[in-house]
Amino acid sequence: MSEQYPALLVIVPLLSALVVSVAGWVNKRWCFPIAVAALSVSAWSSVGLLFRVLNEGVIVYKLGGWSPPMGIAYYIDYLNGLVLPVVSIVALLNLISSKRTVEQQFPDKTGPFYTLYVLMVTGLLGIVVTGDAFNLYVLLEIASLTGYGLLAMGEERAPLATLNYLYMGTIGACFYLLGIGYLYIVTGSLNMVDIARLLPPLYQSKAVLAAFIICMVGVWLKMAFFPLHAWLPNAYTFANSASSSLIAPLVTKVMVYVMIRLMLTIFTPKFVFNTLAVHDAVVWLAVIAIAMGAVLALKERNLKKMLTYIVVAEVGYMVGGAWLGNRAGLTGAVLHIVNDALMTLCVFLVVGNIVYKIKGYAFGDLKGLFAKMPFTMGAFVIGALSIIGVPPTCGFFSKWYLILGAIQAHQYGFMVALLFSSLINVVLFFRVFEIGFYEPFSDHEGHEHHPAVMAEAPLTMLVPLYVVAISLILVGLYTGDIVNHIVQFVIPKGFM
Amino acid sequence: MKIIGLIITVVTGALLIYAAADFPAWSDPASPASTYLSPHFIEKTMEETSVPNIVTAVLADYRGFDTMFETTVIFSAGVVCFFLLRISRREEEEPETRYYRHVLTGVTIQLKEGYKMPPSADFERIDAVWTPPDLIIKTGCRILIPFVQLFALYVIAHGHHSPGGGFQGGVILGASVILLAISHDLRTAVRRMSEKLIGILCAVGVFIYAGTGALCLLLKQNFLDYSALAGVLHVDPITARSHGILIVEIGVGIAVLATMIWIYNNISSAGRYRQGL
Amino acid sequence: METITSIRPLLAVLVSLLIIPLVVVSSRSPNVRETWTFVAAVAKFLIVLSMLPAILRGTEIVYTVVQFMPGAAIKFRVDALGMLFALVSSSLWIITSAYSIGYMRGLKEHGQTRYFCFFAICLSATIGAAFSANLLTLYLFYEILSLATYPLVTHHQDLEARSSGRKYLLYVVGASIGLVLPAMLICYNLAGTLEFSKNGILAGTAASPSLLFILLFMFVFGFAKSAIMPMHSWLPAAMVAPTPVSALLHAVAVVKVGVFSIVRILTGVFGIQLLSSSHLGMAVCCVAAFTILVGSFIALSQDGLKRLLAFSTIAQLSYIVLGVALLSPKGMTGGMLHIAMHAFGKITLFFCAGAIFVATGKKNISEMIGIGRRMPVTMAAFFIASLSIIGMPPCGGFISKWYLALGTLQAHQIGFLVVLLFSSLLNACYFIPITYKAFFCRPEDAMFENKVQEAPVFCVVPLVITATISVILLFYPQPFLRLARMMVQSITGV
Amino acid sequence: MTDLISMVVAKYNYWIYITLMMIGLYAMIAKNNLVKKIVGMNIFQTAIILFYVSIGVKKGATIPILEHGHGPNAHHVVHAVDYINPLPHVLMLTAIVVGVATLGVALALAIRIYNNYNTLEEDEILAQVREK
Repeated sequence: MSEQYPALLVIVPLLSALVVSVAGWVNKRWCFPIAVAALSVSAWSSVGLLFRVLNEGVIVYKLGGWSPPMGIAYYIDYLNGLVLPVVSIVALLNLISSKRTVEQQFPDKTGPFYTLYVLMVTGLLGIVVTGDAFNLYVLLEIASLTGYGLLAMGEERAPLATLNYLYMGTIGACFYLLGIGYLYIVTGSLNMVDIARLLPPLYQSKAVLAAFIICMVGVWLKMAFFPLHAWLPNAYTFANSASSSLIAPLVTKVMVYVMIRLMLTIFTPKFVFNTLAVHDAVVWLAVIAIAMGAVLALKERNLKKMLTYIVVAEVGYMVGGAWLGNRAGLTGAVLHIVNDALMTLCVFLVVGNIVYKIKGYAFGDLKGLFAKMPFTMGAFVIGALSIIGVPPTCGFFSKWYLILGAIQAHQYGFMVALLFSSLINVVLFFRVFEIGFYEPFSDHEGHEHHPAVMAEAPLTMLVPLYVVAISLILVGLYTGDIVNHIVQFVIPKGFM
Repeated sequence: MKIIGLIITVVTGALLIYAAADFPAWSDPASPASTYLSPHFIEKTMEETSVPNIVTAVLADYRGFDTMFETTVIFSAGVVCFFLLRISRREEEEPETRYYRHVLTGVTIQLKEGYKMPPSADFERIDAVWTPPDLIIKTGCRILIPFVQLFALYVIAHGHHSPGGGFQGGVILGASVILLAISHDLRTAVRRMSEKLIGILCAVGVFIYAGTGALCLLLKQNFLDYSALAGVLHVDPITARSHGILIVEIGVGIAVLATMIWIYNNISSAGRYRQGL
Repeated sequence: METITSIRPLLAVLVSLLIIPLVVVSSRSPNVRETWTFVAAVAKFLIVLSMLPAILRGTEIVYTVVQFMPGAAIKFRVDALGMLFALVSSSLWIITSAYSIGYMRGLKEHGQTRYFCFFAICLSATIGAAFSANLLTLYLFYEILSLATYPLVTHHQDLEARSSGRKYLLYVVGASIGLVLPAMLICYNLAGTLEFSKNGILAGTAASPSLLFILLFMFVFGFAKSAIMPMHSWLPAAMVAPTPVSALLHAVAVVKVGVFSIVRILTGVFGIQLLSSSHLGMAVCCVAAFTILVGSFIALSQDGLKRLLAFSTIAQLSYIVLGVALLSPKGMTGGMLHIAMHAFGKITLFFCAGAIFVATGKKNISEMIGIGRRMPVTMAAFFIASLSIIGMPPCGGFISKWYLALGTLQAHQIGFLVVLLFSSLLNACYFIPITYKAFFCRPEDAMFENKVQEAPVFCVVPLVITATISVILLFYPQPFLRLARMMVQSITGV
Repeated sequence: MTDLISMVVAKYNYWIYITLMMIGLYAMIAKNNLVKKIVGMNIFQTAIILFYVSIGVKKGATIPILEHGHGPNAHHVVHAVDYINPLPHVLMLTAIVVGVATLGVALALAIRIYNNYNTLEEDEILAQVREK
C-alpha cells in the first residue's frame, strides 16, 4: 500500500469530495464524516510519505505509468515531504473544528461546503506534491476557485472582497502560466526536474529571465507579498470563520512553498543567487513587507483583520528568509512554513470560537473574554506567544534561524525588521489581552467582580484548538530534530 | 488608478517584448518546443495508446492526470456557483400571488397567498414576468435540440479519430439543454433535468474519471494507468489504454454537460430558479 | 571538573508546573489548593537541596533536554552560582506561600487560583534560569518568567494595574526581544556556541572592541529585570501587585534573575580576561555605581513604603552587578553573596509592608507614625531587615558589603568604595527614620493607640522567620559563602 | 532595418498576444465596472491561450490527428515534422476550461454583489460601504 501513498494522498480526498457532493443531495448528515475520513486518509498518507522519504530519499510516482517528462510525475523530496503533513493535518483539524460553525452559519449548504473544503485541500496537497509545472497550475486553479467560493460566503462585504481576490488571483495564476509557457518555449519540457536539467545553458537567455520574473510576480501575487497584498485582509476578514481558518494558514504558506520550489528546483540557486543577483532588493522588499504588515496591523481595531495583516507580515518573513541566500535563512523560511501554518491556524481557530459564541470579532466584542472563554483564550495566548516568538514555542526557532541568516548575510535591515515586528506583535497581542482581561473595569479596589458567566465553545472546537496549541510547543521543542533530519536535506549541497 | 494601470501595463509589456527577442520565430520547426517532447508524442502515440488523435491521447492518457483535475475545476466551479447563489427554500420568500397556466388552453389563473393549487398535470407554474415563447423559436428549437444532442454524442464517441472528445461533446450537450431553457423558460428546462439530477450527474461524471484511475490503482498499477484494465476488458494493454480513454471521455462529457447546465441555471436566475434576473 | 548527568535539575524545574492542573482542579476548596502549592514548594526545595552535596564536592550536574543545533540546546548545568540562587529562591518560595495564604485570604482577593498557578510558573522559570547551561536556555526561562509575572503584576485588573502592566511589558519584554535576542544571535554567529564557559565564549573570537562594547550593553540593558538605570522604571510601577508578589518576585526571583543573567553574561559569555583587558568591566561598574547612587537618592524622597523599597531594590541590585564587574575575587564573592543576603533582607521588608497593609490598610510611611505600638513584632522584624540592607551587624548584609568593600580595594578602585559607603549612609537615612517614628513618636492615628493587634499569623510567622535567618546568616553564612567562593575560584582560579 | 522588420514579422504572434494581454491587464486595473474587469480578465486569459497555441505551430505541418490510424494502411511511418506540436493544444484545453470556470465564479460573485448594493460600479459600492 505504501507505494501508492502519493496517489492516495490526492485521490482519496478528490473521490470523497464527489461522494460528499452526492451525499449533500441524499442525506446531509453523511457529508461531515466522509470528509473527515477522507482527510484522515490524506493525513495518514502524508505522514507515511514523510517517513518513506526519511528512509528512502526522493520518491517518484509516475501517474498513468508514463515516465517523465512524457507523463506527469510526483516527486516527493524532503521539502514537500515536510509540507504535506502540515497541510493535511491543519486541514483535518480545522475541518473537525468547523462542524459546529458550518451548521450554525449555513445549515442548508453543508454538502457544497464540505465538497469545496475537501476539493480545496486536494488542490493544495496536489500543488505541494506535484513535480510537473503545468499540473501545478491546474491544481492552483482548483485551490483558488474553491477558495473563492469558500471565502465569498460570509458577511455582506465578502463577495466584493473575494471578487478582488479573484482578479488578483487570476492575474497571479496567469502570470505563472505564462512563465511556464516561456520555459516551455525555450526548453520544450514541463517537468520541473527536466526543466532544471535543460536550463543551465540558457541562463543568459532573456526569456528565462523574464520567465523567472513573471513566475515570481505571479506567485507573490498569490501569496500576498507586499505590495501585492491588497486583496488579502478584506478577503480573509469578511469570510466565514471555518473558511478563513482553512485558507489563512494554508494558502500563503503553500505559495511560499511554490516560490521555494521554483527557486531551488526549477531555476536552481545558481541562477537565482549568482546569475541574477537581485536578492538584496527582494530582501529589502521583504523588510518593507514586514514593517508595513506590522504597522497596518497596529491600525486595526478588529481582531480578525489585525491577524490578516500579521499574515502579510509573516509572508515577508518567509520570502525574506528564502532570499537571504544562505543556509540559515532558507532553513528559517522552510521551518516558518510549518510553524506559521500552525500558529496562524491556532489564532484563527480562536477567532472561530469567539465568533461562534460572541458573534463578533471587533475589539469591543472581546471585553471580559478571559472570564467568558478561558480555555479558548488560553490557547490564544499560546498562539500569540508563538507569533511573537517567545521560546519554547515554535515561532521562536524559525525566527532564530531567520535572524541568524540575516546576520550571516549582513542584512541587518532584515534583522531589525524581524525584531521590530516581534515588538509590534507584543503590542498587538497584549492590547487584545488587555481588553479581554481588564474590561469591563472593576472598581478601584478590584475586589468586587461581577461573576462572569462562562460561555465556552463546545468540545469539538476546543479539542482541535488545543491539539494545535500543544503542537506549537512540541514542534518548538523538536525543532532540532526537524532541522537535522529534514530541513537540512532540503537545501542543495554546496549552498552556503 | 488609470495612471497606475498604464504604468503597470507598459512595464509588463516592455518586459514581455524584451523577452520575446530570445524566442524562436513563429512556426519554426526547429524550436525546442517542437523538437523535444512533441516528436515522441507524434510518433509513438499510435504504438503506445492506439489512438490516432494525438491531442486526445495526450489529453486523456499521457497527461490524463491534468485532465482529471481540469474536469474537477469545472465541477468545483459548478459547486461554487450553487454554493454562492442558490437561495434555499427556507430563505426564499414565496411571492404573495402565484400564477398557474393551463397548458392546453393557455388560461392563466392567479392564486392569492394562502391558497393552494391541487396537484395537476394540466397546469404549470409560471412566473410573474413570464411571456409566452415565440412559436417559431419554440418549434425550431424543439426540432433542433435532438440533432444537437445526437451530434454531441458523435463528438464524444468520435474523439479518438477526429477533433472532439468529452469536453467538446459535453459542452454541446449542455448547450442543447440551455437552448431549451432560453427558448422556453427555466422552469421547463428544470422539469426535464431536475436540480438534484444535475448535481448528482456532475459528481458522477468526475467520479467516472477518477474512479477509472482508482480502479487501475486497485488492479496493482499506478493511478490512471489504463493498461491495468486489460484484464477486465479482455483486450491487450495498448487497446485497454484506448478504451480507458473512451471511458474517461464519457465521464468528462457527463460532468461538463451537467455543470454547464448547473452554472447556467444558477447564474441566469440568481439562484432563485425563476425566470428573469 | 567532574560532571554528573542527572535529571534532577529538570525535575526541580518541572515540579511546580506539574501541580498546576491539581491547583486548577481543586480551585473550589482553597485548603486543598494551598496544600498542593506547599507540596510543590517543599518538593522543589528538597530536590534543590539534594543536589547541594554534590555541588559542594566540586562536581557539576548536567542534563540536556533537547539539542537544537550545535552549541544551542535546552540544557541544564548546576554550578555553585546557580545552586546559590536556586537555594535562595526555592527556600523563600515555601515561606512566601505561607505568607501568600495569609495575605490573600486576609484581603479576600479575587482570582486566587490564577494567582497560585502563575506563582508556580514563575518559580519554575526562576529555577530554570538558575540552572541554565547556556544563553538560549537562560533566555527561554527569562522570557517565560517575564510573561508569567504579567498576570501577577496586574492582579487587580484595574486601570492602574493596566498601565503598570504596560510599562512592565514595554521594559522587560521589549528590551529582551529588542536587545538580548539580537545580541545572543550575534554571539552565536561569532562564537558558534552559546554554552557558558569559564573563559567566556567571546574570548578568542574575531569581535572588534566596539562590537564587544555594543554587545555588552545590549545584554546589560536588555536584561531589564536587573533594573539598571535607565531600564529601572518598571520596578516601582510593578509595585501595584499584591505584596507577596512584590516580595518574592520583585525582591528575589524576577529581579535577581535579571542580575543573575548579567553575572552569567559577564563571567560566562565575555569572561573576566576579556572584560579586564578591554576595560569593559569598568564601564559596567560605572553604570552600576550611577544606579546605586541615584536609586538611593530617589528612595529618600519616597513616601509610599513599597515604592521606597522598590528604589532601594534598584540600588541594591546594582551592588551585585558592581561587585561582579569589579572582576576582583573578593568583589565577585561579595556580589554573589549579596544575591542571598539582600534576598532575605528585602523579602522581610516587603512582608512587613504587606502585613501593615493587611492589618491597617496603610501604604504610606507618613501614616505609619507610631505603628510600632500596634505591630511590635512586625516593626522589629522591619528594623532587623533594614539593618541587613544597610549592611550593619548583626545581619547578613554586613558580610556581603564587607566583601564588596574589600573587592573595591582589591581592584584598586577607591572611588567605588566611596560610592558603597555613601550609599550605605543613604540607606540608613531612609530606613532608620521609619523604625524610629514607628516606635518612638506619638501616633497621629487613633487606631494605633489600641493594644497590640498584628496581622494574621500566616503573615507574621514568615516575616519573623526571614528576619531570623537574616541574623543567623551573619554568624553562619554557609552554604552561601562557600558556594560563592567556589564559583569565584572556578572562574578566577583564586 | 530589414533585420528589425524581419524580426518583427517573424515573431508577430508574440506582438499580438502581448498587445491583447496588456489590453486585458489594463482593463482589469483601470476599469471601474466590475463586469468590465471580468471582460478584461477574459481577454487576459485568452491572450495566454493564443500564446500557447502559437507555440505549437510548425511550418508545413498539419493537425495532430493521424490519418489511417487503423485499418489497412495503418502501418506507415509517422514523421514528427508532418504534424504540429500537440502538447500546447492539450494544455490550452485545460486553460480554456479554467477560464470558463473562473468566469462562472466571477459572474456568480458579481450577482451577489449586485444583490447587495444594486450597482456594479466599484466606486459607488465603496461609497455605500463607507456610509455604513
